[in-house]
Amino acid sequence: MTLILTDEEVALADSVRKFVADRSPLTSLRQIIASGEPFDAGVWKQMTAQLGLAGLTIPESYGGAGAGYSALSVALTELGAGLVASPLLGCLLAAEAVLRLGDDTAKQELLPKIAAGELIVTLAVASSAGGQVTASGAGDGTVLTGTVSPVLNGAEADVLLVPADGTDGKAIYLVQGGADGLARTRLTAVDHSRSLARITLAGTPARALAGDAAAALAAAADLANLALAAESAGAMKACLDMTSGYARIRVAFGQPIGAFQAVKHRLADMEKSFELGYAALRDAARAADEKPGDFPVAASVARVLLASAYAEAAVDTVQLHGGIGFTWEHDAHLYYKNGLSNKVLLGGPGEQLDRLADALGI
Amino acid sequence: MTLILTDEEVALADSVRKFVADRSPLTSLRQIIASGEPFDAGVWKQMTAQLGLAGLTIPESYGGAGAGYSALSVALTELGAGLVASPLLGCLLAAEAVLRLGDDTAKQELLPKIAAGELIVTLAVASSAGGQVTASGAGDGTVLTGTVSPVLNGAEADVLLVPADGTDGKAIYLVQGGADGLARTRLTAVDHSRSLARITLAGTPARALAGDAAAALAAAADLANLALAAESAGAMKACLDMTSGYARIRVAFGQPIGAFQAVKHRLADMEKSFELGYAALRDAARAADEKPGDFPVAASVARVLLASAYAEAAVDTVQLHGGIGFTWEHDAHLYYKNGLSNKVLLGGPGEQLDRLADALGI
Amino acid sequence: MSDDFRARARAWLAANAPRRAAGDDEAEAESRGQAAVIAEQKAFQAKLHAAGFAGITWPKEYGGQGLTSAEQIIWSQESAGYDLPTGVFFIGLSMPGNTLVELGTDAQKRRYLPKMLSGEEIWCQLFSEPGAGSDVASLQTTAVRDGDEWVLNGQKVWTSGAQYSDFGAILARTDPTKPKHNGISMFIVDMHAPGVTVRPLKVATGHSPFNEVFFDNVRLPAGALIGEENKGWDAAVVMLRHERIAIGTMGSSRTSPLAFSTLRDLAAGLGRTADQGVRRELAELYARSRAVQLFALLLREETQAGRLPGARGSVAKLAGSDLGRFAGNVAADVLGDQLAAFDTAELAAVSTAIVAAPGSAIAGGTSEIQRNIIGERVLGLAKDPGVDRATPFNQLRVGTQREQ
Amino acid sequence: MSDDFRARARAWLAANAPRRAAGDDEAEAESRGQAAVIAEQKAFQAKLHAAGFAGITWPKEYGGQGLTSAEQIIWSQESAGYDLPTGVFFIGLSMPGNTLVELGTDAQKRRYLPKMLSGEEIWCQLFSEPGAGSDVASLQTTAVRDGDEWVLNGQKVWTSGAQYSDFGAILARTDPTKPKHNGISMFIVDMHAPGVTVRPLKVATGHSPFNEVFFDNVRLPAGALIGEENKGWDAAVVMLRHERIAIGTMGSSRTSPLAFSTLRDLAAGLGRTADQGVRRELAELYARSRAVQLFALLLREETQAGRLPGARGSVAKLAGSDLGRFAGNVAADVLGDQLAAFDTAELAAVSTAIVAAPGSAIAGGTSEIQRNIIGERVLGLAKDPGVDRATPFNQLRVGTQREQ
Repeated sequence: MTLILTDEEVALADSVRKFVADRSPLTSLRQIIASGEPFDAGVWKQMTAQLGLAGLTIPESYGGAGAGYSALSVALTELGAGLVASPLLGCLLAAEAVLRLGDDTAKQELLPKIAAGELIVTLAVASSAGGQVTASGAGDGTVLTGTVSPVLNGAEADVLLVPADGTDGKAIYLVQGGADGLARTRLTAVDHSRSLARITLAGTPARALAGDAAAALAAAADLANLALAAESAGAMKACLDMTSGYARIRVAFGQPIGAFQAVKHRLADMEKSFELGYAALRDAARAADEKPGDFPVAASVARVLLASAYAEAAVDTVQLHGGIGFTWEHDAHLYYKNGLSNKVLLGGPGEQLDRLADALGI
Repeated sequence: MTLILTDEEVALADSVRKFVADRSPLTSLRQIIASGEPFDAGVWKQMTAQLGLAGLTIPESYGGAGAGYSALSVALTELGAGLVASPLLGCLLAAEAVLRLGDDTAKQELLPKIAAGELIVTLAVASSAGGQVTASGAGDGTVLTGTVSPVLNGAEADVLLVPADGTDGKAIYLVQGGADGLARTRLTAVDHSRSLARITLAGTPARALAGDAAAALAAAADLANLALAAESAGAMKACLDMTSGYARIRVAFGQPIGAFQAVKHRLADMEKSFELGYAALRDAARAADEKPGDFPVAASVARVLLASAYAEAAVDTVQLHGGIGFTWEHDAHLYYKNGLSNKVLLGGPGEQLDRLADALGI
Repeated sequence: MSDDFRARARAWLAANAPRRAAGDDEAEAESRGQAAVIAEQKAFQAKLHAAGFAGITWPKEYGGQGLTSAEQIIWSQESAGYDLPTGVFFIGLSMPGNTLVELGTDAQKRRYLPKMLSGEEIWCQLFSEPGAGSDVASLQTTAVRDGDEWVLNGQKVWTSGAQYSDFGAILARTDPTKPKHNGISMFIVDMHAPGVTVRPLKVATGHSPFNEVFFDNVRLPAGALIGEENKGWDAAVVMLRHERIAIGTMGSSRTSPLAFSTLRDLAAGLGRTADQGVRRELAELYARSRAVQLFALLLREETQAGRLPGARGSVAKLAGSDLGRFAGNVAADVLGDQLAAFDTAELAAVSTAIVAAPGSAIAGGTSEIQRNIIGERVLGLAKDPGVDRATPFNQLRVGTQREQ
Repeated sequence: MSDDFRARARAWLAANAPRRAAGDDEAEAESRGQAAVIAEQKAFQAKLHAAGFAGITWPKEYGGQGLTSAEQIIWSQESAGYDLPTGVFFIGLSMPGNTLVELGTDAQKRRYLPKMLSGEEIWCQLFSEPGAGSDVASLQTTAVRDGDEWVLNGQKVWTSGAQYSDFGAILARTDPTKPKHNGISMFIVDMHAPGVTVRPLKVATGHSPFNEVFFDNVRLPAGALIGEENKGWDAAVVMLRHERIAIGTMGSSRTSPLAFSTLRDLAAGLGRTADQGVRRELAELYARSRAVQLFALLLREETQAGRLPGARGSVAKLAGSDLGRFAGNVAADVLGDQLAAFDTAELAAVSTAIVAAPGSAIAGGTSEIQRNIIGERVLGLAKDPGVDRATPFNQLRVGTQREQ
């Protein structure tokens, strides 16, 4: 197990980076903001059909590439650097849950279409403050009642996988996007690149999926940590590059501002935090593929470090650009808001540290 | 209620500062370290008999000065700046507990002698990790069993006030320093200016004091917060002055090192933290005298801020002096160790914040 | 005399002024329309002036009350509990106004000061430029002599109130062959003059609380110079001193969405205050916020006792900015993923406040500049090794230009 | 060839070398006596050399093995699990030794290298001075020519191992009229020569892991110059490069008292791990420690793949120092008042480690210097505005002198 990228991973990173630069530069995020659309459907089609990003971790037998988690983290790092708006994260978590549940019908029904980009599926999970759902009835009469918020792409998803407490304990239920009694309210997201919604279920018909729900949700949470760590690493590197670049050319008091230790040392600390977080990310990505037993701790470590480091780096990016960095036209605020969102999504720093402490047996 | 010092308080500060410079400069702390004595008995005699510092908050009717808590905090700030080793803090807490208990016999017996410096009394309290004591028997047959560690001047105290759980709940018990079954082990203290001990009681005869033990212990804890905040403020200012002074005269790369923003900005942050903490200290000191209902929160705020700020400032003092600051002969390590100890004594940052959260009704 | 003034002030305020409330000036302007807000404020300022509470320390011949700083302090104390609708005059009175009192010609003072006080004319301040930032003195706007007049060209930025101002105090370079501090002059510019273009500047929050202002061959008449030619930096220092005093004594009129009590209530509503970490973070936020308030109070007490805060005002500004950043982190921790997306006004306000927080560490002198001021003027440390104070401005690299 | 070397190394280590353990070199030297430790290490180094594992990449004619960096890497990998008793040779071999291999004359290499490798002679490095600190090139020790020889006067500080070293590599000023970098030379100095005084330097922990060394008219013979006269700074750069590589690849042989596992066990023993805040702090300590280890591993992998870490080694050093400070804060939080005073060896070790922690942010280049290196050499930022690189040394202010 090595931390450095393989040649294939370097090639994948290059092709995703090129795709982002060509098809989804930051100007297109501004178009998405202006249009009010959750993401660019054409870009999503290419990300899935052409680059196969939604199927990287789905086995070939279900139409995916079976390329593994390290490849996925490499792709997500590049997507994160470009703040690419898409329903990828929701789809990844849903696919992971389905894979771990092992419900054959659901696998056949959902995985090939997720991989192909034909179906947007999301996993309706949030922190405990985000509501809860209970199940009642049985068989075809099963219905769900409750609220979950915020849910990744909850307003656009064709299918939602909703964890709920029933009489037999927790299970994951499949709910169609157009089901009766399902209300989906798109919320104002801090991060312009995420579409998030509150979903409210009132006697909504649902189908229970077979399998160990707790294990599936834990696996999805680990993958969320890896994915958010990867996206944050890419975005943090973009902040570091943008700010270092500015510090090299912006002059004040007769010096490039990077000559001043207030700027130089802040950037050096940013570089340090990035390098440490990136090393932890690589370790988590490799563990996911090669040492699954180490994955929960490694993914937690990567997420905890990178979520904080990126959020700090993004504030510093605004600060070190000075006034221009605080304008709407500058990209700094796009990263700042993304950093804030990445830090709290699916559980903030405290909850992440609790999870890590549990995993470490403290 | 004003935060700025009165003329009387300025005069008190001047006289204590002069006393410290004349009678207890840092060289005398080094003599104490070398001798192994807990403090300089001559200095303690002058602090009590001459300056009346042990009786500042003891009413005149019990031989004190009845000068109040703001005056006390002013004096402690100067003693803290000079890292004066003495049993003052233990005596203050013991006197506070006795005053709040209101046990007339104990007041008559202890307070005049504490004020006069004739009796060293301490309050044997520590965090929950420091052990516990139970009481059994009744009347003259009352005995204590258990451990408390670390106890301020526990090895030297003539009398110890020991909180213990008995059949009727918690009470404070008076134990003579030479009592049967009392073992006192002086410990290695991080801070060279404090003498701390483990006390072990094995069927040790004790006398229960009348009064509300919980209220008395809470009052002592509030006073401890004020006292440690005051000492920390003084010591932090000493660090700030010492380090700024060095940054003005030490030259590197052709500049006084204070010209470098890495040094200048660290010192500016230290100045900021000091000013904020000092304002909070003044507020707590005034509240103790004039708005006792606000005192617990105000004292907590001052302690929480100054304990952390001073500990950080002391590390920065070592760091900004470079190699010389890490030598034994330089005074920086004396403050560093004092800062570490002040931060954790009688409960570390987490416990202090819990206490504040409780007081704020969060 | 003072007691009499206090009684008068107290009575007038009770009868005429609204009490403090929570809210947001920006939101108010957006909902009610800016014109309505300005009309109301002009009317209130006129009433305030007529009652004898505007320009308390300014000379009577220029519309002031001719009183002392003792009455000024009394006014501040008595009005502290009110939310006076005079926001659009704040900059003009405290900065260009006070500077004109100190440096203006008799003609300038007679022409401009009375109408500032009576609410007839609104002023703005035009210092910042895209290429200058923290290094204010490297500004590139030029004023070229043409007979008795000057011709102004260039761009200013971060100008509050430019869109409704009648006049502005502007810094422009009048001699580019001198070192940067020595070739600057300060002028009065008519914001309605031909060639002045004001454009709203949208910031990270999506609001536009500032403007960019463009000057294209704007003619400045003979009497427009404030102070001496090429001594504009001295005038700027005077104005920045008044700015620091104004900001330092301003106080906040509304409760911040990042205040301890707001976040505690939100956290409790989400069932998050059972979390020990959340409790500790909120407690620390309380402690830090309280200290910032107490330090401001201490500075005011010292000022009243005759000890001027001087550069320690920078400590207050730095502490406020740092507190904003800390509070934003606490908000993220205590609200968790409920902060990622929302549809309530309370959470929207928290989110906007977090996004706005870095602005306070930039505007009015960045935190880096404040730390330099504290290091040099409070602690007596050496100045940064500067290499540009003696270089002729036209040989200096500025902003992001590769070459001048 | 490589596989053969690996097999030989593995077998020899298994038969001859002790395994890693917890503990503290300082404490070991104090309990067993320094002479005993040195004798044992000299014997082990001799055995190591005889077996063909000392000086792996050094030329055969100077006592080395004449192999490549491939074998060196294999040796590092195979010996990683052992605690080789060769500590007293670490500085000499990695710094003066490697520098002599690169810059020494044939005569110097024949005289000194074989006895370094065989454990007969111990070396130290003499760069730091009380007045120089981070600005190493402002050193004031002088070497004045006297015929073919030089006369050395001055003081060095922070010299590890000076008390048992036979030789040292020293920097001294040979031309004070040149700018500071251009008037320095590097010499070999016999630590037993008349006029050399070594004094232990007691640090904050109460231990004396370093020395001060005084030179009073010490005569350096003709062959003592390393490299060229007045080109000593170039030689120093070579040696500092070797130092960074040595420190970067060193790894720690013992478990730190501030390590996650140590603090967790102590906290659990005190019943403190029920506290949610303590749990979170320990978890964060684990995360940060793990990242520091992983980054070192990543750098090693990159090096093995042919990508040299360069100045990113400074990231590793900075991260390690920062971790030490963070771990000290965690220790204070999780141990609470039990850290204020103690009588157990475990708590004493934690306390000593906390007191020692700032040392790692100073020794071997302060964290401030590391941040400058990272900013300038990794991120390509402009150098600090320096004014002293062209000034003749004897016109420069140095240390805490008011005037030169």
